[in-house]
Amino acid sequence: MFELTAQPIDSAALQARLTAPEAGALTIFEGRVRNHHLGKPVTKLEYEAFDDMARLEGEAITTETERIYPGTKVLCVHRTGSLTIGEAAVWIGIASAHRQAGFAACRHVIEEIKLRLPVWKKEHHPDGAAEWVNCTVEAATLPANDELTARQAALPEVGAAGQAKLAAARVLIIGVGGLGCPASVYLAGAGIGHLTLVDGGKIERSNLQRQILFTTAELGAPKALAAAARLRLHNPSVRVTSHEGELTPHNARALVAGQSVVLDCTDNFATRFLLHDTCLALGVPLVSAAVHRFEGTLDVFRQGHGGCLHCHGQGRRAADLDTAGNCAGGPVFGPAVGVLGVMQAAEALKLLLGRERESPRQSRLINLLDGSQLTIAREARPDCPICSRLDQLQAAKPVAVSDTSLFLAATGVAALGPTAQSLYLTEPGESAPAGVTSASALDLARLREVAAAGPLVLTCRYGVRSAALARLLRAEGNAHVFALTQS
Amino acid sequence: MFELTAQPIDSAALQARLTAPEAGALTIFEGRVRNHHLGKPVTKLEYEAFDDMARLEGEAITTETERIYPGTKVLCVHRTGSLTIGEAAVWIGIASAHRQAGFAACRHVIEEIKLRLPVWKKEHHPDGAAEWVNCTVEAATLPANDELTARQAALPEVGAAGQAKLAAARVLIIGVGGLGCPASVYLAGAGIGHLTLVDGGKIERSNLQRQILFTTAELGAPKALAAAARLRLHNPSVRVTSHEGELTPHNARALVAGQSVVLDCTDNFATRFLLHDTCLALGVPLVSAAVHRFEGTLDVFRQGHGGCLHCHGQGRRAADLDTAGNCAGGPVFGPAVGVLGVMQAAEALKLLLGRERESPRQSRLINLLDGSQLTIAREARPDCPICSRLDQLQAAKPVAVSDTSLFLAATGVAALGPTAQSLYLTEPGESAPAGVTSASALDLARLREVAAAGPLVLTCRYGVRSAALARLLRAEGNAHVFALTQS
Amino acid sequence: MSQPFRQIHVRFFAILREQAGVPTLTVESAAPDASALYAELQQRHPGLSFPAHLLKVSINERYVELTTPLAAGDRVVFIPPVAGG
Amino acid sequence: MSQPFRQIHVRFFAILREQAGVPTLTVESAAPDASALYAELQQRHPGLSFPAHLLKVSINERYVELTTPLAAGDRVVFIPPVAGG
Repeated sequence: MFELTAQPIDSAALQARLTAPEAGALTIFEGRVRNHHLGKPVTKLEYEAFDDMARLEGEAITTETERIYPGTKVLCVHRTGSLTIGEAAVWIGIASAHRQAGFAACRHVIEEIKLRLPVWKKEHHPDGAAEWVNCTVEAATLPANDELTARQAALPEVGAAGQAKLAAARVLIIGVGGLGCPASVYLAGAGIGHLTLVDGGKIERSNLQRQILFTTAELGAPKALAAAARLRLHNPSVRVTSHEGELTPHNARALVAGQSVVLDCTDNFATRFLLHDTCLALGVPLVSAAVHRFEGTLDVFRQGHGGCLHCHGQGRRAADLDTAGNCAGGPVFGPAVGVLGVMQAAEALKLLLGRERESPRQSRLINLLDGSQLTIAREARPDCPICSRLDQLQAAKPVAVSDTSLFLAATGVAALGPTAQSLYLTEPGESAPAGVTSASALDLARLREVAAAGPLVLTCRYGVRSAALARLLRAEGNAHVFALTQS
Repeated sequence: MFELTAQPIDSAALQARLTAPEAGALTIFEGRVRNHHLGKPVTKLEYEAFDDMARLEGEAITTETERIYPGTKVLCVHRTGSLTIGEAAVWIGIASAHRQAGFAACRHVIEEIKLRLPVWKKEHHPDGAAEWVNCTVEAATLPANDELTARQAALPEVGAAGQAKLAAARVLIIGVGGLGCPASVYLAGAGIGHLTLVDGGKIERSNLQRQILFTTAELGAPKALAAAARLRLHNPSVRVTSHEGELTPHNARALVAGQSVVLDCTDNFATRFLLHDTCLALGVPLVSAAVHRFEGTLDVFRQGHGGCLHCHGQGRRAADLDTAGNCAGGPVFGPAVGVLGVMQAAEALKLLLGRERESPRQSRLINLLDGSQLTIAREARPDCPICSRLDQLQAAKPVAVSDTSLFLAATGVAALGPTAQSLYLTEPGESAPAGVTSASALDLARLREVAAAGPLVLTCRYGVRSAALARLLRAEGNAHVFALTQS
Repeated sequence: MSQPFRQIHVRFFAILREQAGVPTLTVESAAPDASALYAELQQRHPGLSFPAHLLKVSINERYVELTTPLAAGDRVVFIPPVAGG
Repeated sequence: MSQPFRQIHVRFFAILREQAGVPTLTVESAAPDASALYAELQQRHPGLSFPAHLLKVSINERYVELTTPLAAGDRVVFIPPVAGG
């Protein structure tokens, strides 16, 4: 509940209204008039509100907060009129069963109030002068060369001009998990102007192993929202927008349009394909990473610069890949997603600074277990059904389906067709994931037999054996044998 | 300030004690007795305290909080005795100039109270039964195989046995800056038993670009303390000790002894040499990283496994290196320290899991600008004055000097001597750092002249040209030409 | 694509009210959107110097884009950076 | 390396007090550290069944390790999981 009042705020009376036998935590924030601001002495403050809209907006904020943090009861009162030093201008109280939700909700309300509530304050100084805070005082002190990014701007490869490019940039991050957490915090530290975070998930205890923006205090909170709050605290001059939901064929174009760079930090192929095709169609550079256990791949996809996701391993369908090779929910080495996520931030910064050079034409395979890095050229195929026919992709209307493979089919991908077989290759002593047809990697006779019978897709634990065997079988004349990779 | 009381908590009276004209934010948390806990109805709670110690520990918590969040004033009161539903058991109030520090400090106090304050509560149920919360109710639900690390323990390379090794391990991290922040948070996420953080610095605004454990709410706080607080919130089952000070010849052996692995996350050669020699002497594996702008080096040093820091580029003195090649305070690309720091965590985990294999015998050079990784064999030199004479190193007494080069000289390093010259190589259009003697990398005639005159040390921006020229000059018969590298 | 003239109700707050010298006014305008309307208002009230790119706008008590089309009878408020709390 | 017997003051709280049946006691013990002392106390007070690995220990009102050596006259408290707040 939100109220606007011209009367002094009575904290005790407000607290009493939040008493409930099931509430174990009461979290209160009071914003008071202080005797100084930005180094100048202050004698009093005048608060002016756009009453009707402030009430609507305030109510929207408290209602939204109760939805984001289930089980919280929110009461917020904002004062108007002339206030002296020490008087409360805003009072926020949260009753909740647990403290984590209380702190998170309380902070959410005050941040939103600061951002959205149509209330202005006029600051009076001892010399009789007065000025509108935020209209003049704070707007004027917005740091052009922020000390926060000074050590980066001092790089000759960045400089003041490069720093200005970063401040003007918009970066979209799809997925705020093991990759998105490190990627986004290094981008916030670098001073990107506007970050948009998209994730429909909530924070679980098993995420904390590798999702470094979160703590046990935020368990259960929406990831996009909690990450945005942390990033704003990390670098308040970065604008952070959170979108609590998944990337879908309905919202993909709207989210990608106007972005300077997009980061693919997802954990499933359906979203990966959709994001790739949307970025390709709209000409927005995409930095894509994927991790399987100790290993990861890193790709920069740019319209007209090297091969696209479909140039090699054609005809892959997201639905098939998600069955065979998706690592969402599987075992993962924390530092592997960490390294790949930070590298995504590095590639995004290089793109924004015009320093990407050769990276768009290569895939990088990084193995944290043996410490190796493999670089693979990713040339464009002149006959690629997607990137050689961009006009079709651009003309494609967003379709009302959630299965991306249908979306891809609709835009011209030659699917392998219903006769294709999929095999997971195992080594002696290794078992395949449940529900997947497998074959021994050593049983070449059987593999040749299956390959001869029709289209065949091979996959395996690290993608190395399947790639080698696919090459072998193709070299033997079986043109339709493919290996799945995760990018 | 902390107080223990058997009287009902009077929120209004406590709030009044926190009023100050310079405080713009008042953040309050009240923990109240609620009518349910873990699904059971509750009728009342009895709080029992170990009075003397609770007062000491409570005061330690509030004092520490005021140090971590400079400018905050902390008041905390904990109730004892029999409480009915709705009564406050704990009250925490923070007065601060800004809301960020207020929220962070308030949360810090309640989390530490929950963890450290010797207070116990007995829960009474409607049927007359009573039980000690945390002793029985919550202790029983303490996860043996913590869900937090479940996705890592699911790796066949880790498993329950590997996870137990990590939980039993002690890792020492020297430096909680650009490298130590990512390294420590991934180790906390991995479930290391005991982390010790050593850093004498305070958080500055220019750190936030790359020091991802900190936010604008902690500016001015001691790094080791603030990092420890964040890591405990990230994974409460990890024990975190902070040491606010630098590594010195006086404390080095005591800090390193008993550690399972040590991480070198420092930014100067004096500390690096001291740490390396101490780890070598005590037989503790060391994971060392150093970053210059966009590039970094990664080394795992282990007694008897490959070359040590002195096997190659002998006779280097920390004081000279810190003058010529130290990057503390210089320009740096955030993701470069990020990637190297996460890789240090990876190498530490591999060592603890017995999975390090070849890494101790190699140096890895990683370049975030061109995306390359170079692996260089690091063989042991049979005549290395340090690692071939370990007995001398082990027998060396810690010396009472702050200049590590003297420490090294005392342990047998053949210094280059006072006639050695040091040159920073520049390319056309590039200028050398202030106070450093430089020469054009293209002026081979002059370089030959200087090399012929006596011992010569070359350095340059990326270390590539200096290494190549040193090789060339040595091949021409100048035996005493060396190139500096950062590890 | 010239628009017909229609009545638009404008309200100013904080620094804008002081710069315009009036809290409210009703104008006859053909401005297609709020952005064009603000430019018109700056013509009429030369004191109204607050830079347009720092403004937000509400129409009928909802935040909208500066490019949202205007309709007859709309209540338009130009909102300088807010400072609640 | 047998230790001499010396006086140690022990205090119990919460569940430990209920299990031991007494709030405080002074023992003559040769236990080198708190861990050994707890094992001794479990011999004397069979009700003291709370698992040692879940305990923390304080000596003279400071948290210490279970392996910290004991000295004559030490005030030792075995601290079950705490529940402040």
